[in-house]
Amino acid sequence: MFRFLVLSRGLEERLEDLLKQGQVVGDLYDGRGQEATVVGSAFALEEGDWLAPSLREMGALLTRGLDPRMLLLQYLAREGSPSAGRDKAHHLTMPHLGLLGPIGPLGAHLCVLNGVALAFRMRGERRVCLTYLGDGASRTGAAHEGLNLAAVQRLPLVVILIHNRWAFATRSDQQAAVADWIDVAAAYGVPAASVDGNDVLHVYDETRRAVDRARRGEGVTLIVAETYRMRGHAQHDAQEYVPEEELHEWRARDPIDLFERYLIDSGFESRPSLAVVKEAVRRELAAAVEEALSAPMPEPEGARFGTVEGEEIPVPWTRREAVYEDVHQPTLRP
Amino acid sequence: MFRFLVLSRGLEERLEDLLKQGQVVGDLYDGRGQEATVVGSAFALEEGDWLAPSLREMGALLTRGLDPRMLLLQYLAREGSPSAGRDKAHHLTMPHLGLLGPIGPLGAHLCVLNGVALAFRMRGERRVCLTYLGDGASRTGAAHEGLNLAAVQRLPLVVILIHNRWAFATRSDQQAAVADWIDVAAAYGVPAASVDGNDVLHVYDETRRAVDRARRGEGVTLIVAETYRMRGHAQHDAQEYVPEEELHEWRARDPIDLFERYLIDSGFESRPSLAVVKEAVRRELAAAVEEALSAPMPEPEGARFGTVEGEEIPVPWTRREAVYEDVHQPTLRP
Amino acid sequence: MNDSTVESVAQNRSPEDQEAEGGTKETTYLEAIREAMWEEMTTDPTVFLLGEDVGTYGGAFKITEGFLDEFGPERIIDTPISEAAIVGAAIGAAHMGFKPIAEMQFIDFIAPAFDMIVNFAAKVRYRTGVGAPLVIRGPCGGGAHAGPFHSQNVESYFANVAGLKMVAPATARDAKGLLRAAIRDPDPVLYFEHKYLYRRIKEQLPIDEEIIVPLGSARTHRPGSDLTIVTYGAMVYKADEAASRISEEDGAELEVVDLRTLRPLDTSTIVESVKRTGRVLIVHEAPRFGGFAGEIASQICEEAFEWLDAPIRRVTALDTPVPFSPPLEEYYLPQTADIVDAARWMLAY
Amino acid sequence: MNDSTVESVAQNRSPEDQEAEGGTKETTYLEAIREAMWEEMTTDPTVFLLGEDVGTYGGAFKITEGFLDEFGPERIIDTPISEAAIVGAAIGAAHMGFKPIAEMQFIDFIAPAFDMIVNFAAKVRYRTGVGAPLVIRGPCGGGAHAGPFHSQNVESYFANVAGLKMVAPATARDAKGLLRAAIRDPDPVLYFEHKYLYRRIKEQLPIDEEIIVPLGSARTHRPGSDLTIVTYGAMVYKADEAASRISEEDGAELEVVDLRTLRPLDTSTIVESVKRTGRVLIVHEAPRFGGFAGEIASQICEEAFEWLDAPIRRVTALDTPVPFSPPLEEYYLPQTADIVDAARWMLAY
Ligand SMILES: Cc1ncc(C[n+]2csc(CCOP(=O)(O)OP(=O)(O)O)c2C)c(N)n1
Ligand SMILES: Cc1ncc(C[n+]2csc(CCOP(=O)(O)OP(=O)(O)O)c2C)c(N)n1
Ligand SMILES: [Mg+2]
Ligand SMILES: [Mg+2]
Repeated sequence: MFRFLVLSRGLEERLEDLLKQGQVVGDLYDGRGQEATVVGSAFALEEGDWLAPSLREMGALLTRGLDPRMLLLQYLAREGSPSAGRDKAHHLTMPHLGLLGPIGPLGAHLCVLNGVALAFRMRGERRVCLTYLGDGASRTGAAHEGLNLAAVQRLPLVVILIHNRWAFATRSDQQAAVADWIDVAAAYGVPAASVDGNDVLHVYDETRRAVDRARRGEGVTLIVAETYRMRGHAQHDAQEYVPEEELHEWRARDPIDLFERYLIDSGFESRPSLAVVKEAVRRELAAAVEEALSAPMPEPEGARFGTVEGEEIPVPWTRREAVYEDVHQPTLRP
Repeated sequence: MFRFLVLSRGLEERLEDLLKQGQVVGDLYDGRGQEATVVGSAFALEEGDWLAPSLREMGALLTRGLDPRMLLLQYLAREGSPSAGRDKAHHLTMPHLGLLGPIGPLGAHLCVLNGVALAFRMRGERRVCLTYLGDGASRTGAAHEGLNLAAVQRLPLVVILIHNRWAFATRSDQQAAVADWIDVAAAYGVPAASVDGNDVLHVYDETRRAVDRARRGEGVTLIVAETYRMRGHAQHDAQEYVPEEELHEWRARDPIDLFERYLIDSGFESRPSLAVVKEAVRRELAAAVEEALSAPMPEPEGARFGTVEGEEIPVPWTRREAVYEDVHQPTLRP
Repeated sequence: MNDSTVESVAQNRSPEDQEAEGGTKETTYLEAIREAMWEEMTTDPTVFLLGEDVGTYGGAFKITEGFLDEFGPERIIDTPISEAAIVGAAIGAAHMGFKPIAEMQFIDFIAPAFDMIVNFAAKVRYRTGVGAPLVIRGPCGGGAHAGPFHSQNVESYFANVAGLKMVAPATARDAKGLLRAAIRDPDPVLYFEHKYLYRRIKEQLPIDEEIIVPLGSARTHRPGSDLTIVTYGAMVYKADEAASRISEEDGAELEVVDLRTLRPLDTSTIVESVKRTGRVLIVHEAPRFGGFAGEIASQICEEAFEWLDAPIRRVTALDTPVPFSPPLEEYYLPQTADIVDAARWMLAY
Repeated sequence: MNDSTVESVAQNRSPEDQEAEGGTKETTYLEAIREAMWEEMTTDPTVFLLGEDVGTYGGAFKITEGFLDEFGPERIIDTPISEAAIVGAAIGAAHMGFKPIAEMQFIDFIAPAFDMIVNFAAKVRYRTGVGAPLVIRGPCGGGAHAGPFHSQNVESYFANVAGLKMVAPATARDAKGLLRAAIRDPDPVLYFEHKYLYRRIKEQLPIDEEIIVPLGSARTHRPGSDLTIVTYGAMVYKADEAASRISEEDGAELEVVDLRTLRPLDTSTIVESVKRTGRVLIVHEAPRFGGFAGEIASQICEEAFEWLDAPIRRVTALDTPVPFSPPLEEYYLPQTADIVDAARWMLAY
């Protein structure tokens, strides 16, 4: 668990560097500060379960076994990435890892994950689905419809509502008028729990309970993780709208520091043993970054990937070898 | 109030007859059994307030002053109807009556009514909006987004959630897993109340409180009206799926009978005085039906009403007088 | 077009019908849809259905009456009023190897699921390599005096969206065969069933033969040499009627091509026909501006320009919502007389 | 097309710019949008803005930075992530005489509001006689390596929907003038601003003149006699670049028509141009199949068939989602070389 926390943090740090070097394509939505929420919850799943991230759950993907090298290739938009450069970031669906990729429009992934849960049930498999929903994303119509359908169908689903205080530059109290985000659950008639989202063990325990419940066929649980988005919405966002004291307070509750202290204080680990983990992660990431940087960009023609099975996307007529000779050929009446 | 109950019931009875005679165009979604909910709530509004029905709130429209003759013309799809035959039933927006028409897809009207409420606020007017949402309609993404935006913005809005046990042939417990529909309110952080939807005074009192609150600028209230859909989803639906005992139970609680008994028992009215009201309504409706039946159907060219201001929808080229002479004219190169 | 015409046109339509060796059965368009689902569900346990009121009630048009009893609530799922959630769940189950059929009570209600279809279902194979073999079906079309929200034709909303297939059967045989093919298809298929045809179209369909109509191939509904009408859905019958009238009154023979599948489009059948006739009229029930005819016309321009002896022209509905009142709706919809007049105009050109 | 080309094309583009009597100011496309809203909000108290992060943050692209301070939270409304509710509220306020501007953070997120736009906003005047003067605006288009969900061109989803207007400015002058006209328009207008142009287009715009560009009129971006390119949005610059190259290298003059408004379409400008040049190439950034070019081609067929000396052809993006990685996206998008080659093909025809 500690390893995944550190790995997630480290990978996002590397990505920030790579963005500054112009290597990361597009933008970067990072989840630093929320690692305990996503690692702790993903850790509660078992093999064969499925997980769907929303937009900044790097740690959950790593915990589910996604190779950081794959993520690096995704962010650098390289040929060998899971989507071969056709999509970005965590937008990847990998059935062998039980990962369902979200799409840009928020909330939709929850509806789709319901279908995975339905499939489990139709097959008589006792497997569980877990997904994340931002405080902002929970306001979409899709999230509402999805959560409600799951509740009515008593699907084996655990929803982690990440109350990280912000949705881009909009405060969560401008997203919903609820006094406590746990109230959301009432509208769907599902059990709910609040957890300290910066306490990885607390998150794990509560998620585990919900996962077990789902596995027993008792339906959906909503868990509200109280945490904080420590970085801007994306790298371009200097989050000037965030009060410094708030950041300060939450910085003091850094989830990795907290867990490290806990491990040491409780005698489970020693400072040196944790340093070994950190160093191993550092090295692993350094190697992965190097590898990713040397990976080729996709061939332009990779854009011609079929949108339906077996489809041949034709080369545009203006780019065919024979375009000039073609003149008068294809269209002149004999 | 009694008059509107009886008027609504009578109008829907007439419409059923007219449907059987092949005079009502399309289908008929009727609200018999729910008159107390819609009349009692609409009665709590004042002039200048706005109201938006969902799909079977005839009594509310009448209470707000819509002429039953207009409704008859709408259902018969006649020329003189408010939409001149271009749309049907309660799909009508009439600013002078403060009526906002819904559209076919459920839930959307709530979002639009929010805009009316926003307008009141921007103008500094202390006016109130009231709308209805079926138990089924509340499950749409639009209803969720709309209710949430209204709550966050503390708009002057009252939402009557009509828990009538059915959405078409789907039981309300298959629509949502809530034990009590009042729980829906929690997710939006708005105050809520449950009312006996067949008790017109109870509905009126609670709505009045909510309207006053909204008028004072204290935001949204959700009122769950517990009632029952006494007829099929539409006239074509014989509602064989509805348990006879349930209908029986609710029939014993007919909202008009209940109110009539109350008025008599409490001494406010006498049986003869109420009979006079009923007779007046019967006559009014008989005259209105006759009038409506003699109203002309729209001219076919009425279909060419502009979709944007000042638009001239052209006569199709195949229907122009000159279509044959036109040949070789418009397209031959000079 | 009156009902009896529609029926007689349909009955005489397909030479295949007469050929069937075993027995035949009179089958309505609606029954054909029902049978396609029933048969696929019977033979393939991964096929299931979800939508509003599809179970207990058997669907707003009673197409799935009896399905709940036969297949149980795990495979016939009555959902809340949540089209986005319905389509979403279908996508997820499709990822897992199931073949969901998502019913829209009216196809107009596909609009709240637009994001889910266009951004999730259509793009997922391209983005991730993982397909989504689902069918979204529902009643489309006008003529039933159902007003602006229960009469629409929605194909153009999706015409520009790669990753989707779109089907619009006109006959009972195609309704059945295309739905079976759509269910088996490895990608998302939008299946537009025309409510006006549900009970008006009756055909003798063979009982023993497994009817499957592959997606992507048009059907020459009626051969002709003087002008090609390209159309689909309920308009096939109006085109046919117009062709009969022109044949009788003018002695010219119109070819009627029923597209059946809109995406992928069977360009070669269209182009082959146009090259033979030199004239092409496109007819659809949706409004004109931005309608599906545009794509057809563009492709004909690109591939058969030199063969055109007259401008490509369109007969379509008005550029307005579908009005409610019968006289208005009749004016709004393209009518047989419009097709006759358009054809005459083109033949005289 | 590299950035410096875009800029120089833009700067030399408009003779109107040079004519301005008073002072001028260098204005980016983005600033033009900002100014249009600022000026309309200043002069008309019924104009207000709602959307995600438009207030405190000033919008994802900082277009409305400072608006919250100036106009207050009643008129600059930060909403939850609820596109349907945003558009819905705009419709309701519009009914009441306000002129709302609903911002989609990216135009791709118009999809969850599809029902609200197509079924409510577009149909309400026809159904009820009550109009809805609102603007829905947001950044569209590719070239920014933003992947499949932040790069789309969505005009075709709405092309068949009567009751909507659609605008896609290419220049800063038009960005400003069309937005002002859109805000004043009595009906719903979808305003597609191309994010690739936001900061790359800079023009000298007059300071004193009130720039208003009426909806529904195309602009001849570049006159020519040998072939007409009909296009809009960012493609105007690629078309212009291609025209320059053909002029230099082949000595032929291409006319570039920038549609500016897609619905209602300025057919007469297109037809007039095509009748002069006899050849027409349609260029758009959206995918080919079912794209907006279809409508344009159909109308040209109908109105200028006899004047065509070559088939109408299209240069468009691939029929796929917008891929993320730069080499893929570049391959996906129509490029200047494609336009050059297409034009040469047509000129040689
Ligand atoms: C439907 C939709 N609208 C708008 C956006 C743009 N957007 C991307 S992330 C974001 C904020 C998300 O907030 P939240 O769900 O709380 O997640 P967090 O950023 O806190 O992780 C917004 C508005 C989007 N992706 N989808
Ligand atoms: C988005 C959408 N989906 C489906 C329908 C079809 N439909 C019309 S009414 C109805 C049931 C409505 O139930 P409820 O909201 O509870 O209202 P009630 O019928 O009980 O008055 C359905 C499914 C619709 N109108 N809109
Ligand atoms: Mg958040
Ligand atoms: Mg109900």
